[in-house]
Amino acid sequence: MKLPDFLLRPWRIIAGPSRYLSLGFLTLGGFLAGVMFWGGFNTALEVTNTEKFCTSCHEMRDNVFEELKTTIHFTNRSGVRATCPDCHVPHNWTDKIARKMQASKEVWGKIFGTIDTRDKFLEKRRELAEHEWARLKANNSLECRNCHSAESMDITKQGARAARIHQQYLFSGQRTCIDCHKGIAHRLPNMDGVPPGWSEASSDTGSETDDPLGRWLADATPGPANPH
Amino acid sequence: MRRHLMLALAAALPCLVPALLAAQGTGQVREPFRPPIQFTDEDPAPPIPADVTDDRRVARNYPEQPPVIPHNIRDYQISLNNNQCLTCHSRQFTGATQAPMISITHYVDRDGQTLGAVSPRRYFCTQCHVPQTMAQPIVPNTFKDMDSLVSRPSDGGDRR
Amino acid sequence: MLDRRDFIKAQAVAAAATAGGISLPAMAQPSMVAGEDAQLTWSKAPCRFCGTGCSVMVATKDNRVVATHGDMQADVNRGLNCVKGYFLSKIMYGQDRLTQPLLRMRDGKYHKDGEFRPVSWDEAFDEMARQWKRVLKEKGPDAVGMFGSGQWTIWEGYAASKLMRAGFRTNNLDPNARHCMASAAVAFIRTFGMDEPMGCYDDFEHADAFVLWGSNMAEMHPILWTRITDRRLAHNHVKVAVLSTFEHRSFELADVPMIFEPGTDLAILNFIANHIIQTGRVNKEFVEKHCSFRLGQKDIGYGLRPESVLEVRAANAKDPTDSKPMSFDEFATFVSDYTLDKVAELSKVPKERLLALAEMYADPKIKVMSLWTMGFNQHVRGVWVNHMVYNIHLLTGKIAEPGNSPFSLTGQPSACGTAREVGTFAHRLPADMQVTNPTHRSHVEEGWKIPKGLLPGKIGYHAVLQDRMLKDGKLNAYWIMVNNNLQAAPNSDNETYPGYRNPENFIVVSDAYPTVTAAAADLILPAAMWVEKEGAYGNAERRTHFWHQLVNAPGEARSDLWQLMEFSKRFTTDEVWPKEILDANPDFRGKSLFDVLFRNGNVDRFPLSEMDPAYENRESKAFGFYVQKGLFEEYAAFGRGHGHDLAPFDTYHEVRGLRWPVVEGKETKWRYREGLDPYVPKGEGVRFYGNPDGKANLFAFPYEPPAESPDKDFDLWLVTGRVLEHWHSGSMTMRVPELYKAMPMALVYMHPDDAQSRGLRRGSEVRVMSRRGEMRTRVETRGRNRPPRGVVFVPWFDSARLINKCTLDATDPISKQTDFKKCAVKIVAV
Amino acid sequence: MRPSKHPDARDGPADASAEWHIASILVHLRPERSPDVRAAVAALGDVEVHAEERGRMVVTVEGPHEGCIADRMTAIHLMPGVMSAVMVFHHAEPLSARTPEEAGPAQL
Repeated sequence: MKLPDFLLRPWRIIAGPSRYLSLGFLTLGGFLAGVMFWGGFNTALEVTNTEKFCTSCHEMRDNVFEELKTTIHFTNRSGVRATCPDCHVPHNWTDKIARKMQASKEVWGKIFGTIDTRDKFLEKRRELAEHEWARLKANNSLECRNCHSAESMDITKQGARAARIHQQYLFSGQRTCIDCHKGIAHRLPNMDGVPPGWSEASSDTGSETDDPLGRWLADATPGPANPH
Repeated sequence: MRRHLMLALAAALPCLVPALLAAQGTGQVREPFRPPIQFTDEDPAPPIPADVTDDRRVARNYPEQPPVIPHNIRDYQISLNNNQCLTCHSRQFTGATQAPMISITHYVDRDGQTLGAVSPRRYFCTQCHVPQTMAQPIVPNTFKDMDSLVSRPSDGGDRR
Repeated sequence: MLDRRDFIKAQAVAAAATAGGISLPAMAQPSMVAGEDAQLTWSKAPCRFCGTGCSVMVATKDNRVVATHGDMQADVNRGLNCVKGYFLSKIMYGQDRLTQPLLRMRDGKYHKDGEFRPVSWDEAFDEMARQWKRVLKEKGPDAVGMFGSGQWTIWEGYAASKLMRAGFRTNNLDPNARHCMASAAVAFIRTFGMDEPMGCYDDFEHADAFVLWGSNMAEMHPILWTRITDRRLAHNHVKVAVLSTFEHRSFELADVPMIFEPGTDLAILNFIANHIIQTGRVNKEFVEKHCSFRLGQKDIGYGLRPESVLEVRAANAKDPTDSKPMSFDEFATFVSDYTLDKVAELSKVPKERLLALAEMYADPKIKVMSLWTMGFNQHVRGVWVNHMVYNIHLLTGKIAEPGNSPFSLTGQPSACGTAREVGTFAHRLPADMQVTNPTHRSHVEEGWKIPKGLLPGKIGYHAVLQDRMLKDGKLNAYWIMVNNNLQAAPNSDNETYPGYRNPENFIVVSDAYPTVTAAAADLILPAAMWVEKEGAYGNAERRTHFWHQLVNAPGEARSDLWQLMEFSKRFTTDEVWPKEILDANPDFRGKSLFDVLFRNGNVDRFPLSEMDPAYENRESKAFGFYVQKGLFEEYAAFGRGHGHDLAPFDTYHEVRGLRWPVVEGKETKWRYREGLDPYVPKGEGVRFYGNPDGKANLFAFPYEPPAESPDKDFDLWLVTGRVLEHWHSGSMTMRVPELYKAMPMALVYMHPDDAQSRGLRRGSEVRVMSRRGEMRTRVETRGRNRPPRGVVFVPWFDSARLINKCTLDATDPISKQTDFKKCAVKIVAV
Repeated sequence: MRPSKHPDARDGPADASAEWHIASILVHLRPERSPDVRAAVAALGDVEVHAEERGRMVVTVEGPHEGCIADRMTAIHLMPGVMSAVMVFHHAEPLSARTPEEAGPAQL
């Protein structure tokens, strides 16, 4: 069966030998073009992987970045700082590309202004937080462990409380960082129904349970997501 | 850390000396009396004192004095959304965290009725419980609690 | 045999038993109590600190306070205290407690620049009397003054008012409540004809929405904050709105948080009034029946010295209190140009937040409680902004009923009870009477049994004017009681300190601790504190509460009441009263002021036998009659029958305070509403009986900018204020180790980016400099207060970091209250 | 108050022999379960029941260091029938005879 003409012609160009260009040019030129493309692609990729880029949107700058400025990940004894990509973009390449593609949802959000005012952001804060909690729960807080490795943790330098809890839950593998350290960098959303990491409820079914362990106030019904 | 302590002590010295001078105790006044602080003093600002985070409980001066917080509470969020103190100190978590449970008085509401969980009026812990810093008080306090006042040896009536 | 260990175990059991509310069965009793020396006596007393007025139980032993706890039976706090309240038992035991009068002397005689030497009370009062008489002879009563306090007990303020007005014939008596509640008091009188709120704390348990106007209640009124938290967290329809020029702890409970540009609260309030009118939610029937409208004077200056450029440029600086009637429609057009867009742009508050706030007031179904203190009162338009919040409550009729309550919180424990109700302001007489009103003066002269025409009619020097007159040498004999004004007054480097050290002046300070003010005085008188004297306070909800003397003051410290009355013995009427009055009333001739003012048949009416034998009372034993009861009953006579009724003296020692007017033994929770307030006749529904026509006045005022705004030289707003752990200038709380270690020094709280752009970081030592002065401190970028860019906050509790050297002495021209919340500074590394 | 140690220096539980700790604990229990709660408490040793009324019991614990007091408190807390056990009073002093002044807590 004969392919239609408009397909055949490009196939002939591709499959046939080059009439004018030399083999050297094609091979070396292709190689160099590949290198150029790959360098350019990754440079562009890395430009979008900086804090300056993330906070160029006021949604990020005036909300979560503002909240980060007083926390320990921004200012601490040793000056070792975490920028947005360190926690929110996976470091190894394949996951990074997957996350970059997923980021198109964020571009959509920017264009249609899903969180362009403080109140809109506060409405969605719980949902956005849960995305990150779930991601970190799934990869066993990989982004935390990129800098804080349990093996190199010297618990004699920690407070007595911290040392005991890390031994009991972290080193034993029962919990991962995000189970207990929610809200370490940004303000917490409405935490109704989210139990603290060290309670039994959070061990089996992941962070979202209907058990009202997170509710400790007498006779107060959980309110709507309160903007804060 | 040691440097902090030395600096704090050095800075506090100029105020301490007159205060000691002015320490009249109960009756007699040192001549001439020199007040501890003058309007025109322009002493340098000592560095911000470090927090006390050694987890050692400080005894209370009397039963209902709220205990001070012996651990670090930097960036702890107590708000409409979450109460980080209660995530360790409320009844159901003390087993896992070994944190002392909040006193039973916090379960009593305005009308004296004991509730099943924390009474909402006690929600903001830092209104009564405060952390401490390494700063040493400039003016000592001669408060005596009820035990030390009564610790005279008993009159030994019963010779059993 | 009960050894020490068993005794401590018994003590442990007793503590747990009291905490659990268990009564120990008799058989366990002996094992707990080692003998009578372990016996604690518990008595009630109001807390010594803020205007909330919590009640505490105080345990004393061997003439010392050994413990306190929250008083379960008091409605205000129901067993709770804040961290300061829980450490009340330590405030009297700072080691450097003043115990002897100290006079500046050189070669055995008083000298302005001499060193402080201990003297006896007689030597102290002799020197004081000599100075007072010298000044009275040279310059007359206008050169004598006193700076009192909202922490005076009711009778101390009353005795001081009698001594100054009837004794020395001057109105130069002003309380430090001028810095705290003057704007609120003046706005109350101009709106309702009577001072003090019409609601009470019970509104907390009824309201559906709370709006905090520049008030950080989480730190400044902690127990009232627990009642708001209780209400908010137990009912999810309840909403809390918090407005402030910087983010603070009260934002943790805020459903509608708003950071606004300093001074634009005027515009926001006008917008809310406009919103209520435009959306047709005005309570027409209420407004017609109970409200009248007035157009206030605009461009009234900033209360600076007359020669300053802002005063000269102001059109109506001479008569700021003028106003003329207007109709509702004129009022509507007046506020109509405060549209949502304009106000959002001016105040920098997002539109949806402004609308959410306006709806809380406009929606008739929402019961709203507005709360404010220094954010509104310490404001160059403090009276205006108080009027505007009453406007929006009156337009919607949401007033004087459970839950609907514009509530002016009070800073000091007795700014209401003493300064405003007793009338220790330069323009006030007891029970809301004014010094300029001849009928009021003669009514008081009758009550005090003093000659006709004795009381001076000229308004005396107010707080800031006193400092200026001291500096200019027009005020030369000055007595400061129960306050630390050199640390509290604005622009202290240029006005207050030069005034105190002016060689022509003789400055006396009565205080319990050697404060910065005492150090700059010429004579220091040691004062008794809190439960070392019988006292009475009046809190923010018109609740008068008493306490007995529980312990004796150390050394020769005496209460302010004793000092005032003892000092009055040093003068005879011939030395202080004009000849024509003495000629017209010969039988007053040759009498001592003590006899005329305090042994006048009223104050000495009650013998010592009426005192409660269980408690010491040094003043009454010193003067031979029940002084406190006499003063109180003479004072209460002015208010009874005029809507300021106080209960009989002895009742107050039994109950945990009563909210006046107390008619037939029943306290009044809500005023001006039929059925709730006995003074509202049947059938009226609501009557603002303070005004002759029974109507409340709504005032229309425009937005006007603050006195000093940031510019290129001084590029930051400075806001000053308090912190939870310390009371005012820290003279008591900085001497409590736990409170000092919790908050040891005053830092400058600023935004991290502001610090970075100046090359600063957390912990950098800096100078906070204004056009008037500077102070040194450290930068804090992640503290409890998080200012936006362009604003810094510095608390004023630290006697070694005097931020009031930088503040501006601009005041509200009507109330003369200083604006401590807005001036321009720059921050420079040291 | 004990001189404040260098914050990084972690010391183990205070050396066991020198100190005597006493604490009183308020226990909330179901009134109907009080007999077996009393028995369980008595079984702990170094623990004494002092008073009981309408579901609340006052218990004192003595021991060489606060670790054992905390263990006993948690043990009581987790007993069946006990709703909560809360420490109200805690006092420590070295075993050697010390003058009363030193014994007072939080003396400067």
